[in-house]
Amino acid sequence: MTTYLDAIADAIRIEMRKDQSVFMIGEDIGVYGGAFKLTKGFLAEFGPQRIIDAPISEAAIMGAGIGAALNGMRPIVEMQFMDFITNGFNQLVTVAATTAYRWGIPVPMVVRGPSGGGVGANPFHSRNSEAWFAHATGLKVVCPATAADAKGLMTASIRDQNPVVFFEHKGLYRKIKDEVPEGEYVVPLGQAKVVREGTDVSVITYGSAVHMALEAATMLEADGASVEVVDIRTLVPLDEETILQSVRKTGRAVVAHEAVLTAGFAGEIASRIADSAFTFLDAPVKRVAAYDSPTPFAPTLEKAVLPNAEKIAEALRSVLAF
Amino acid sequence: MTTYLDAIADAIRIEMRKDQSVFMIGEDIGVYGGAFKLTKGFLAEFGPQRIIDAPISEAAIMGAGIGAALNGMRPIVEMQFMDFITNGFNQLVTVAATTAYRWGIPVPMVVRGPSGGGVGANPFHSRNSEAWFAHATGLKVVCPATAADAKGLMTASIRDQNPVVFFEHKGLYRKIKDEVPEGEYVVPLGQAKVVREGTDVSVITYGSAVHMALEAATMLEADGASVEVVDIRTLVPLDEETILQSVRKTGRAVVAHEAVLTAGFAGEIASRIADSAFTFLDAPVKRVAAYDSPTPFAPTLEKAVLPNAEKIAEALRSVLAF
Amino acid sequence: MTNNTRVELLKYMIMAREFDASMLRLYRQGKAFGGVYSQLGNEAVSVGSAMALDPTQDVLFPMHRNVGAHFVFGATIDQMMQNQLAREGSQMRGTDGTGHYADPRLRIYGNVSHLGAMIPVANGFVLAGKLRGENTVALTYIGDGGAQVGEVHEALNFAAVHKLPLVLIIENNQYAYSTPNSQEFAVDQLSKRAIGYGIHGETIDGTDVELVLKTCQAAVARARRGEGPSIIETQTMRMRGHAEHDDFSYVPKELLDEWALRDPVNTYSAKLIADGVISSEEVKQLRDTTLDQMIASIDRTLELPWPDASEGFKQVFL
Amino acid sequence: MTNNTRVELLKYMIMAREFDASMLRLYRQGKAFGGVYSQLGNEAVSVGSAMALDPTQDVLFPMHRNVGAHFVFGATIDQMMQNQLAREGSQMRGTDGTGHYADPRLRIYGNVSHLGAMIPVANGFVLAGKLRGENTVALTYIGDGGAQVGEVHEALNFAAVHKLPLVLIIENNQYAYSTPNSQEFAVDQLSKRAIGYGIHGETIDGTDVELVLKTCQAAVARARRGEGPSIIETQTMRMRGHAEHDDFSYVPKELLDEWALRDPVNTYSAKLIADGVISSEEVKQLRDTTLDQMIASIDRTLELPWPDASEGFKQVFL
Ligand SMILES: Cc1ncc(C[n+]2csc(CCOP(=O)(O)OP(=O)(O)O)c2C)c(N)n1
Ligand SMILES: Cc1ncc(C[n+]2csc(CCOP(=O)(O)OP(=O)(O)O)c2C)c(N)n1
Ligand SMILES: [Mg+2]
Ligand SMILES: [Mg+2]
Repeated sequence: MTTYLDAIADAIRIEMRKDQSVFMIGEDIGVYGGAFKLTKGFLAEFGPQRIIDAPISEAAIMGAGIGAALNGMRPIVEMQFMDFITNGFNQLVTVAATTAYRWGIPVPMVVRGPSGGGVGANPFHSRNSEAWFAHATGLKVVCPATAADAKGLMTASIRDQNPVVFFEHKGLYRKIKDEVPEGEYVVPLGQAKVVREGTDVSVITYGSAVHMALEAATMLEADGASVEVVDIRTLVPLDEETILQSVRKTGRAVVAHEAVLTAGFAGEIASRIADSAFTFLDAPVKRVAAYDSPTPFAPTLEKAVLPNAEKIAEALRSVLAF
Repeated sequence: MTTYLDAIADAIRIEMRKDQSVFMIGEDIGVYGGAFKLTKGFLAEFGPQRIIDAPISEAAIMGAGIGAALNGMRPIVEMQFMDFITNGFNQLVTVAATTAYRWGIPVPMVVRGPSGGGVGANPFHSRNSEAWFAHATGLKVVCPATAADAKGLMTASIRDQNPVVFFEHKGLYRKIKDEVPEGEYVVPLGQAKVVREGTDVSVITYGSAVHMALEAATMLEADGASVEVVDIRTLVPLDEETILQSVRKTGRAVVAHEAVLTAGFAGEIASRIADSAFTFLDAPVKRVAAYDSPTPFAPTLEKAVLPNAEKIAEALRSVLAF
Repeated sequence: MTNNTRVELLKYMIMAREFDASMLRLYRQGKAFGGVYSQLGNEAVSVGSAMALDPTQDVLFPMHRNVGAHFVFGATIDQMMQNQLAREGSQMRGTDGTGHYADPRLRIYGNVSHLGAMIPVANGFVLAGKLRGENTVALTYIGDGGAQVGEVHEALNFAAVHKLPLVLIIENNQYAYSTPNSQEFAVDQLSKRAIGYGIHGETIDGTDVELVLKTCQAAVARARRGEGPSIIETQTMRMRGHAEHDDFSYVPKELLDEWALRDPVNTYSAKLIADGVISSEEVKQLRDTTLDQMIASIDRTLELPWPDASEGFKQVFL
Repeated sequence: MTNNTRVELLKYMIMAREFDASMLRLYRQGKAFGGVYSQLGNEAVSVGSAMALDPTQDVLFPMHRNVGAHFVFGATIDQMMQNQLAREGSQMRGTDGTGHYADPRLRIYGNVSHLGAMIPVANGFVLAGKLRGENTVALTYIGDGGAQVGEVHEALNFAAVHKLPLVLIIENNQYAYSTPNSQEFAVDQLSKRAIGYGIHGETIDGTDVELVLKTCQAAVARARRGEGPSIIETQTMRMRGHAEHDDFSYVPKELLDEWALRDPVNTYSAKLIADGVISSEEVKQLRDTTLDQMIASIDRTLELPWPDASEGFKQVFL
């Protein structure tokens, strides 16, 4: 059993051992081993040429990644918290995302870091911003929910020719442990996974909300309902077919994520269902997401605004009762 | 008959005459009168204290707006092109958007500028990024389609207590002319408008796509179909009720915008329809939007990837044929 | 400098230090909440700089190691404690915590986590004052690490062009999290950045509270006269980890020992005692009283409930 | 400097100028597409700086007024023309135009509209070279206006800390769109920014192509020796509007007259003629031949169709 955090570190370590063009750059990733200790031991193994501690300059760090990728490397750029990606935002959406389209030159870069709430951080250490990057065009967007997927998707992301924004959920880092294949392990980008089979209703979800959905599914068992849970794993590319297959089978869908509701990625999924599985639907497609506010600091408030298993269960019940 | 551009200038001028706390800051808005000449004559009328030319520093400009708003002013911040908002992104989503929630202090600021494509600019002068800000929470988002609405919504935005991101469509600046009420004119934020009544199918849309939708509606007349067009006008706050009323009446919906499809605001609208108007729907909800790519430069390519009246008409026909 | 002022300086530094020590105790007891960022070693900067302002007309944009400045501007211990612990009644109603809070009545505007983000905002605040013919000076801070953020550059240049009344302290405490100065920048003094903006810059000993006060007073006076912004780099040492979870084993022990000799509170107490301004008895008493106040405040604060969940759904818009 | 080099400098400057004049004609005829950004008055900077590089190992990140640098690096007139006019066969297949294109075979990486955005990227390019033990120097540019962008600060500091082989030319052509230097920054020389990063900086006459070349050669040599980045501010005048739609009536006529006397192509032609390196006949011939080449290229390019619409749907991902 490996933690989500160790699984990610493992994937990076394996790729770095294999491929000299892979290197890391970020803040406090060297001596300190990263704010979450994900790169603990990396400096000793790979040296300061490949584990580069940079000044607090997210745009410069992002640009360094892009430029190195243009020059044949495969940089892994760490944002100490994904929230700080807003300081490197222009580099990512303006330069990285458009280069292949315009120049036909690959930008094989992974931008990764801890995102998400539920751990009593604060509004500036808890954002779920994956939808911004899904909407940027030209960026792949990955949100793993399990340790095994985190490893396999990280390997695939490093090997991809395109810029990948890899959202790790900080609440899962040490909470989630599962069986992770040893050695090189690839989960291709763009393949959703049915993580629980069911027949009455589908939850389409990703990231931390996968665990909430699984808990909700267990709750619904008591009601005698059989809930299928689909973890999309990557937002871009999106495996629409697996989503539609599930919904065509169950006829009912709830879409869930931890990010705020409005203009969140649940909207994308729900509309695809409403369009392409319309005739199969026996009930409205419901979304469960965070309340449209910053993620508050105090536990009472944070718990109230974020989604959880109960809220998903409630949506499931309403959809089933329809 | 007033152009869209003049209508916006008019709204700002009137508010500036009335309210000393309103001022403008941006690049080349003074002597030059702005890249699109929207502030032509403003420097002469209001002086350099209220028409402030700033260095090329979108973050500093945005921050200047936020700080001035905290200190009792009502700044209007111009982005020379809305594309450059990516350089002030952190200020907007991290500071402006969260201040009311955390501190309970208003940030009455308007960030405005030309957005959108279709005019042979290039990938960096054509982006439609409204969905990013709708997803940020804490920002109002306005996308007017007509001159009258541009004026009325600008007045409302300037008077609002909250940060408003006001997307002007550069393709409409001089192309669109309509009857604009003289003097002070307010269109409240959060009120959609049925711009064409119809009975068979609804197009829910905003910005430049409103004009495409109206054209498509005329095309559909030939098929004997009666198309209703709803211009939501503001994305945040969203007037869900008017959207749902229309769809409940027609039973069919197409959602259209010029922005790229994936994770665009059409997803938000379509999912709300799929959820709350489910039992009224006689057909899948279709979305028409730009192809998921940067906006290309050459006219042949740009025309191909952007939505237009034909593409909306096609979606309407498919929904009607369902 | 009057004896009164000198005692005040000491008093606020002791408040800052004892508040800090209290947070550390709370952290060890598992009762602190969020990051606990010590300003041990930085008290002279927070206090000396804030004392240079006129709290009736100037404005403070503090950072994460500036609790002393909050106190100078009139924040109460209870207020700080409630915010730190995000309890009911705290200014931010639980939406945020640590030192991020603003209190417009006290002319304090807090910070956000994103380093450097509030400097452009401080500019805007005093720009507004200037437009209205007021003479408000803004005092704000950035670390040796945070000074590398792009927004800091934009803001300093903007302030220089518009001759804004801004005083920026660069708190060079040698480390940015685990990263030493040598990996953050390649110039001997960060205040030299001022040269590139055409503004005033200087580097001073940040452990000497009177020097900090005088240097900031001069900067405030320049700002008030319309001569624009200043950068003051204060040299100190971050005597603890980045936050209390950090054992700072990456900091050489000798470096800490060296700086310990320059402890701003101890050296200033000794100085005031030597100058006959205060007795060592009185210093001890000041410390004890302050500690008692902290303990009482902690007790009161810990008894407060968490803010009601409904607060989470309020005032996204006003 | 050999006579050969001197003639080359002149030749590329004339190419730049005639390309520019051609674009202006096309603009007036309504055949130009997108913004037409003249580099009239800036030829010596583009050409002199690019000539300092070794095009077999170094790399160019040009900006919007650097067509001369493209030519030095081997871009053909047809290539430039096709990109400007976004025709079929152009390198970017119509996805983008103007001077934004990259040609990795020529070691040219283009820019994006967002000013300053490519400087962090240039850093990354040479950082990669450094990691592999190569000795690639990157040359890039920014305007007097663009130098105020936050990313420029982050990139310069980053390059300084990592001692990257980067040469940044700040092309101070007195205006940023309609905004004069005085409203963009408050320091007499933008090269003084270098002081704050602990790197080399100097300001030179940007109308003197040999001075530009020599100054850049020295900067490249420093970079190659591992001594890190340099900032070279070149003083020129933007002799036309921001782009051709702009009548630049905000620029005082006298200022233009003054700078017209320092026209880099004319003064250098005169110098080479005076030095007996080239005859005035030969200069005239060089101009005429270049003009003919431009006209021929325009004719060829305007005959090309627009790129096929299907190109718009390709390679968002590779
Ligand atoms: C833009 C941004 N990047 C990264 C961080 C994470 N972070 C928080 S504090 C810190 C170190 C700050 O060092 P310094 O500026 O020297 O201040 P100090 O803590 O030493 O007082 C870092 C990297 C952040 N808060 N903001
Ligand atoms: C980040 C950003 N903000 C604004 C613009 C719009 N813009 C394009 S060029 C320009 C002026 C540039 O002036 P300068 O940097 O001096 O270069 P010059 O054109 O004078 O050579 C402006 C404001 C931009 N391209 N990028
Ligand atoms: Mg520090
Ligand atoms: Mg210029």
